[in-house]
Amino acid sequence: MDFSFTLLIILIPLAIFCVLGLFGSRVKPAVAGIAGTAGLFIVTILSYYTAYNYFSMFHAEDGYLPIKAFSILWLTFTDELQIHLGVLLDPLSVLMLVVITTVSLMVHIYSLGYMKGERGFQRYYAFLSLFTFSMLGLVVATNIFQMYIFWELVGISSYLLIGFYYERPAAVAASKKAFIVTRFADLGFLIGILLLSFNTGTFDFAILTNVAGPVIAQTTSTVFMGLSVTTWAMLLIFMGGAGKSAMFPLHIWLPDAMEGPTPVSALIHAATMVVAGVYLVARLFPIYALSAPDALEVIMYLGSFTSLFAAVIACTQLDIKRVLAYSTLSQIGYMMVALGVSGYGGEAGLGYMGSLFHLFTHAFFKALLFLGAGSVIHAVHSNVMNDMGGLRKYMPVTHITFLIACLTIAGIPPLSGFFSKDEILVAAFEHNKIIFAVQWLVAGITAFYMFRLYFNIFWNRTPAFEHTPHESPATMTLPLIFLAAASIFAGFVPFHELVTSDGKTFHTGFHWMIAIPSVLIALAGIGVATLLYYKQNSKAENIARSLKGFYTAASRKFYIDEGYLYLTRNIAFAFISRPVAWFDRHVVDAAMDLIGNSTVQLSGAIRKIQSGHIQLYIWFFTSGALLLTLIILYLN
Amino acid sequence: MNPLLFLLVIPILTMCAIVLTQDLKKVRLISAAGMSAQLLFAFILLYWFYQQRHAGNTAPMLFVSSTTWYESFNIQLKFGIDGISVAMILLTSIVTFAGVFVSWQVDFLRKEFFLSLILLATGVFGFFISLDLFTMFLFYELAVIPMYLLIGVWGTGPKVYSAMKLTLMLMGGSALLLVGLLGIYFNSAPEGGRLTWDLTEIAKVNIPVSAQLFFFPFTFVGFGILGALFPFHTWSPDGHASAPTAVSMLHAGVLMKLGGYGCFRVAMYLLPEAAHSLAWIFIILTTISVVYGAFGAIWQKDLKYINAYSSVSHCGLVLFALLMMNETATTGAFLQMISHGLMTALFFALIGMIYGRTHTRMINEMGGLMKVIPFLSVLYVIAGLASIGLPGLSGFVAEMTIFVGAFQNTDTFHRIATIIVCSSIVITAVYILRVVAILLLGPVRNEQYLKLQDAQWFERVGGISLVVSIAAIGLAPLWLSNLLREPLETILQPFTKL
Amino acid sequence: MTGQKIIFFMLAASVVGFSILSVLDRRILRAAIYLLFVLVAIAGLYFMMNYQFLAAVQLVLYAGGIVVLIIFSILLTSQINSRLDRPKFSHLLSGILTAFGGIALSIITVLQFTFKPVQAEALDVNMRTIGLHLMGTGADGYALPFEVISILLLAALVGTIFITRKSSA
Amino acid sequence: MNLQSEIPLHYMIVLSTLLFFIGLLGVLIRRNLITMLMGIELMLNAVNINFVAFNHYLYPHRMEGHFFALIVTAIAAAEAAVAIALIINIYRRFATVSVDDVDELKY
Amino acid sequence: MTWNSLYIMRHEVLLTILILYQLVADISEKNDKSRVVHITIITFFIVTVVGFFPSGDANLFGSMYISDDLRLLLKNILGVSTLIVLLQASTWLRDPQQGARTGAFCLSIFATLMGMFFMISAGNFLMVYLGLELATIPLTLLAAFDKGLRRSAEAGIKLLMSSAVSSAVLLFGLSMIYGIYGTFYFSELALLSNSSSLAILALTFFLCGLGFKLSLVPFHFWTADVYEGAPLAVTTYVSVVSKGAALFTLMLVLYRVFGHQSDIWLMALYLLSVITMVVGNLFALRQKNMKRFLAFSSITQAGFMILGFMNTDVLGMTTIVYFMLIYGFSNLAVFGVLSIVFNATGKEDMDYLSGFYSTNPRLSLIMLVSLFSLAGIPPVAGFFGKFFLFTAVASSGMYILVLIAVLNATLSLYYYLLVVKVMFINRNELPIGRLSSTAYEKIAFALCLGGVLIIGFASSVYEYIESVM
Repeated sequence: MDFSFTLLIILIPLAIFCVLGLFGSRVKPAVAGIAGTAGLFIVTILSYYTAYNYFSMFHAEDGYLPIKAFSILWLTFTDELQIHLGVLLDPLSVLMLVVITTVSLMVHIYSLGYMKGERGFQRYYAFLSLFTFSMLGLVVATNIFQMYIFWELVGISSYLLIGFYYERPAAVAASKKAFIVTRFADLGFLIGILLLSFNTGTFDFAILTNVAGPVIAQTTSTVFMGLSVTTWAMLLIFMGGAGKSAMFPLHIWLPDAMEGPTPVSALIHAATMVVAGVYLVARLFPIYALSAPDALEVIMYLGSFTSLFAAVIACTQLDIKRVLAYSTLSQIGYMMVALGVSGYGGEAGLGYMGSLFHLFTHAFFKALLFLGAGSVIHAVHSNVMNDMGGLRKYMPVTHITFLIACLTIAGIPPLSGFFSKDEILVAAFEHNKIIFAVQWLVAGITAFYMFRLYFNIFWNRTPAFEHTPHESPATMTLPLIFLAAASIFAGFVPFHELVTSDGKTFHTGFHWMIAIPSVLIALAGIGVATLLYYKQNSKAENIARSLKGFYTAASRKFYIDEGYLYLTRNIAFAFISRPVAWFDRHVVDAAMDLIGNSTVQLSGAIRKIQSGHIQLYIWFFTSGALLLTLIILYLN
Repeated sequence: MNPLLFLLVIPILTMCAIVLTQDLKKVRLISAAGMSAQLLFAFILLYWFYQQRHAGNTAPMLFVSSTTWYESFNIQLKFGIDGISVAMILLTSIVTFAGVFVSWQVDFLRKEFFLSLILLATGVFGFFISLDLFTMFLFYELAVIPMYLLIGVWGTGPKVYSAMKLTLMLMGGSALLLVGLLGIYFNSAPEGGRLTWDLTEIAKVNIPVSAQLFFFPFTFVGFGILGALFPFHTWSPDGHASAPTAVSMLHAGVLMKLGGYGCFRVAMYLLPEAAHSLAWIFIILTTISVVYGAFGAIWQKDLKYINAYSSVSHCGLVLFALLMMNETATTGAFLQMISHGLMTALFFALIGMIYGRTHTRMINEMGGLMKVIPFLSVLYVIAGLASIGLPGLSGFVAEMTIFVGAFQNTDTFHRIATIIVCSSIVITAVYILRVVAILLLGPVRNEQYLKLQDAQWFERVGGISLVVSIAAIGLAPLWLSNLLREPLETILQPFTKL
Repeated sequence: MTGQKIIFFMLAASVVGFSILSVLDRRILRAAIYLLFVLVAIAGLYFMMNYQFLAAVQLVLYAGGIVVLIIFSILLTSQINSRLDRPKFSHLLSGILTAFGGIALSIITVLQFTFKPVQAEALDVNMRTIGLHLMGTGADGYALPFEVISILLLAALVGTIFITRKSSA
Repeated sequence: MNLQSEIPLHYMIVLSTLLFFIGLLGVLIRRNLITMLMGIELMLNAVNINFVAFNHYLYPHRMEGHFFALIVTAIAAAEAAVAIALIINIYRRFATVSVDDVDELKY
Repeated sequence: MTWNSLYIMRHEVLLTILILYQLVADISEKNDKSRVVHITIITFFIVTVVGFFPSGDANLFGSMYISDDLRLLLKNILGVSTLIVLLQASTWLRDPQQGARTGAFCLSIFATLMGMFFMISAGNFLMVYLGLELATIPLTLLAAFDKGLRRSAEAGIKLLMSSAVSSAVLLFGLSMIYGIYGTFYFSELALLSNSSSLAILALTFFLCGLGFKLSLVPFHFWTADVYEGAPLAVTTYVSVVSKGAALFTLMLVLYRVFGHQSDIWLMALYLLSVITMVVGNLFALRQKNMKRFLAFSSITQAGFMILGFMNTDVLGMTTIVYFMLIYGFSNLAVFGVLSIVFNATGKEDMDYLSGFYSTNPRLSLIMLVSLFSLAGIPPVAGFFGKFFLFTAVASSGMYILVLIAVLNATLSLYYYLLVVKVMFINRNELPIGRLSSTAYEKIAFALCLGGVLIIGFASSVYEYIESVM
């Protein structure tokens, strides 16, 4: 069938953005909100429709083929290197469509309540639409350059949304940081694209990821510093992904990004944008798997380390949004690991499948967590755990949904998180035992810090609220409920029949040997958390004190930010930019001035020759004449 | 008569009208009308151009007309345009148009101001349409010299110093240029025949390489100085800082483009072998100026200085791309010229408007303007995003084309240079966001700014006309890039041979 | 050593000697007198080369005219036998250097050169030929210069009068 | 009688050259306008000697040198007259004819 | 002598008549000179016009006097310039308490002009020398014309002394030339050639003599002092007309007489032009007195002029004449403005011009245009003049010289812009009041501006000059 209508999925948000951006200030806030939400509702319907049609088009057995629903030429570089803008439909992109539109819709609805009465409500919705537009454009990209284009757009819209409260210096700083860090990563991405496209002569995914195609078939002859050029290219491209997905060491922007409105964090920094890196790797997976395995190794170790590292930090944070942010890091780490351990095709592609499966489920439960946290914050007007506690009485819906989310992320069967995490662990186990061990441990830590969070919010001591918190309005609770449902049932989606590394479905059994230990460690984590935080007590402090240095280090995020700060402020600025500015003024410019001034000085110096004495003049005349004669005689 | 002459006639008529009119109110109306007509005609010209092309006229230059001027030197009044010139003319007319509106509130010696402004524009138009080196040079100097009065009389700060410095450095540049041009002229008929100033004729003959090697540096540096080639760029910060708004716009937006255009049209086009063998020197210089300008911009406090340094960086990118000597990079270079022209014009316009309100250009004295003057601030952000290279705005298209083009040269030297240049996109982001953060965002630093009023209608006209063109190029770049690409095939012939 | 030689050397010696004296003597009136001697000696040289007319002009115009003029002006502007202050050493030095340099240069170049006299018989210089030439308008006719000089003298005359006249203003 | 055999041309030229530069010396070192004038007269006379000598020794078939000398003499006279006038003018304004004092226009 | 020959010599003849008229007028008209001035100017205008009538080539007085289209053109250029000078001087001449000067002034002017005419159409070095003296001696008197002023007297004596020495040197050179070649007639000299060191010495001395009139460095020292000391009209006259005459004479002699010895004078002029441009610029850089300023600027311009000699062919001569023409108009315009200012205020300092534009826009625009023309800025004629000169230099492959010259042009732009700055940019609470200009001055300005603005674009001018070479 004809999928060209999918173009609307991208265009509608764009239209909303333009309308709200230009005329938003003219209309009433409510109108803008409704309009945005309505528009996105349509988009969501459309994407579901697309998904349904797409998956029902093929028979699962003989696999899914990519469909280029739409494509126009946008810019020509060289005869073969051309940018097309288009819509590519394959399981991966369809999956992402569904995820993004769903979460985005939820956030839209949620924001109606959450952002009520905020200054610049219209602007907020305009930006949301802009983001949705760019994210959708990113996932349906038909070629890597289109992806880069929307990649940048996503970055900028995230910048705008983080800095939504532009009068708050912290928000401004955070948005700046986010943009610059990701921009730095994108530099790698760009160079990677340039390398890849120059070597392969194309941007198009269809050609790039064609297993039988020339790109993968060609054994990259040129080797640079021990690695093949393709490997370099893929590593650089992954750098971009790492930036967006906040992999260590480019993760620093994500926690700060929590300065933005909470729904934004839910949408961008939990569910959608931050997984763009995963999406990128998945999109180019054939190349990684077949012609740049070294790069894949790097991805695996990086992901694994990040997940552990983030989990540890998460245990120490007090700001609930930051806890969630670090947990996001850790979960994305999981996905990366899964990709890293995966092979191409059939059973080998289990990791790939698991990764995307986890992306899918994670989107729901992490969004849920954030929105729940948002609702809490909305109630108590604070992000810090210490101001919370015992909220279960006041806001039951939030409480229940939050609990579900925590269980899901902890990987308690039969919630969705369990299944997706299970796949990943299996894949890791088959590929690399150490990695498996790490991820298994991380699972426990995850459970621990999530329930630490949970108990600190909803149980524990009840502080004195200045005004009693109350349950959030329906506009906020409905999305919570929906997402809760989603995170319960998402696990039963037959993923291995839908999204696999080679588009062909494969059969995966259930691995008791992996599942049971993972559940056990999760329960263990929960248990510890219960012990420490169910009731108010000093055990936690004791433990923290007992491993003082490590604890403070962790709570200070291992001083990474300070390091970067030093690097930028004291190296880049003080040692390059300032000297350059000085050099330009006092050397280059001074040289130019010197020429002028010295001329004037010289003229001042020789003026005295014109002394006013006739005889001197005559002397100059005659001796000049004689001298000239001499010179000419000499020259002849 | 040749339709191109309208490009000269319209401004000249406008100037006459300004001279003749008596009341000062009318002056700006007249100039606005004139420049609007010019803009309109530029678009008509574009239309005619396409018409001709579609009619299958494949001549490298269209609307060519030549009348002998100085028989004994074989100087001709030869005019003609190809895609590149058309694009440049469009750019110029847009910027001039905006410039007139932005300087709506000039009231000191208003008549003279608009006269010299339009005179400057006339010089630029003449430069872009002339195919005869002599005429080209004439218009080149004609465009440079009104700058002195414009800065000196209507400028701010150390205007006399800056004006003198700018004029002398540019004239020094044209001094070198003159030597180069004379050299080209006297080598334009190596195997006998009539010497000629005619670009297209000279391009046909191949000038002896020894001569090329001698004259290429003169020509390239001569134009390069106007293109803010490191280390001859220092006129730019001071000049821009002191110049009145519209002048900064025209100068950074259009005049600096003359440099790049000339470097390509004269230096490289006529002296290909030398260009090819000396390119490495200038690649180093331009690479330096790209990064150097960006880093220089980070530390500045004065809005205009920031913008001047970023111009150094961007124009360095232009020259760099030209020196890559392949179709893509060259297209990118011209895209960058146009994009930077519009962008920086917008920047200077906004800076002028902000300065007109706050009476300071020091970013650390301002802050939180977004709350006070949202319209201007939003435009400023857009300009900033354009110069960061955000997709959907012109900057992205240009830079990407340049990078891809530059990447076509496979040897390590070019690769390293390219990667260094690429890194500028990060540095650019740093200083742009720094400015945006300090200047526009955050709390309002100074209470009395709270009662500033937002843009007036003429400011809106000026600003919007620029933003629209930036966005237009950014969203649908294909027509422009094809327009620029189509003549390059033939022009770059010699380089592909090498 | 014929008579002519003797006469020539006497004249030459007097020319050089007196000129040096007139240049160096610090009593200005004497200097003027020495100048007179020089001029007369030069007239003698003209006689030797039997350009009697020129010699006569030399005597009349220079000795009779200019020197007298100079003496008058000296009397007007300064007392008789008032001694001039001696020249500054630096001036003296530089002047002498230049002078000797010039002498050396010119004499060397002149001596290097070999003059070739024409092989045509000389026309005898008498008043008639002089007159014919002076009034001639054809080849070798000097009517035009003659007229021009008259204009020059006229202009000089008028101007001089204007300058020296006690100005009413 | 022929002079050529007796006294070679070079004698004359050397003589005139000496005279010329002595005159120049006078112009250069005397501090008095009038004596400078005298120096100039010497120079002109030197030149005249040249003309006449050349005419008589080398080109006796024409009288160009002779007449040139004649005209130079006349012009010298005019020049002298004008010079005297100007000197007197100076004397009126500056009350001196010393060169050193006539240096108000400078730099 | 026939009527025809009188017609051929009409410039000189008519000037003689004018001179005689001055004598008569000086005696008859005692107090009120304005009628004399009117009549003089009108008649001289007629003379100038008559000068433009064509007359074929001719050699008179046994080819002691040559007349052809080129020489006619040169004379006419000088004639027109002189006319402009007179027009500009008219106010100064008519000013009553200066009454007595008119006759003497005009007479001397005409005498010098006549001398220059003779220099130009000389066919014999005797005539060159005569013309030179005739053009110099009355000039010294003119320089001393402001009888009330010490500086004027000083200017006069300085000019006389140094020019006397210079003409003596020139004569020395001439005498050597006579010794070598045995003739003064151009027609005969043009056939002879000699490359002995004596010939070089002779030629160089001759060059120095003319270089003095042209005020080339190091023969230029008199220039500034005389320009400053002399009355403004005289300064104008010296800076344009007598410079032009010297240049033209030099050109005619070098190209037409010593054309086959070009290698000698080429070298000499190369050196002279470089040093002249540089030194002239350096001196001009800091001048505050407009007259001195223009003196040094004119020295620099002289340096540019002799660039043209680097091409020993028609191109060279053409560019020289062309440049001189443009320079004349530009310089005259500048002096015109100054004379109006001077007549009104008696001030010559640059600073007095500050804020001039606010009160006298027209005059300052004229000044602006002509200064740009001097600096060689398009679209005014000066640009073309300079450009073609450089072309001439480049045509003989001397690109280094071109570079030096162009850089000097840039440097000169600096101080021309200084004047512009003073007039346009400097603020001044009490600038010079609104000045009115008489009809004569208006005509003068019209002529100058016409020249400055049109010559460049009307290529026919250049081509005409080229055709008469």
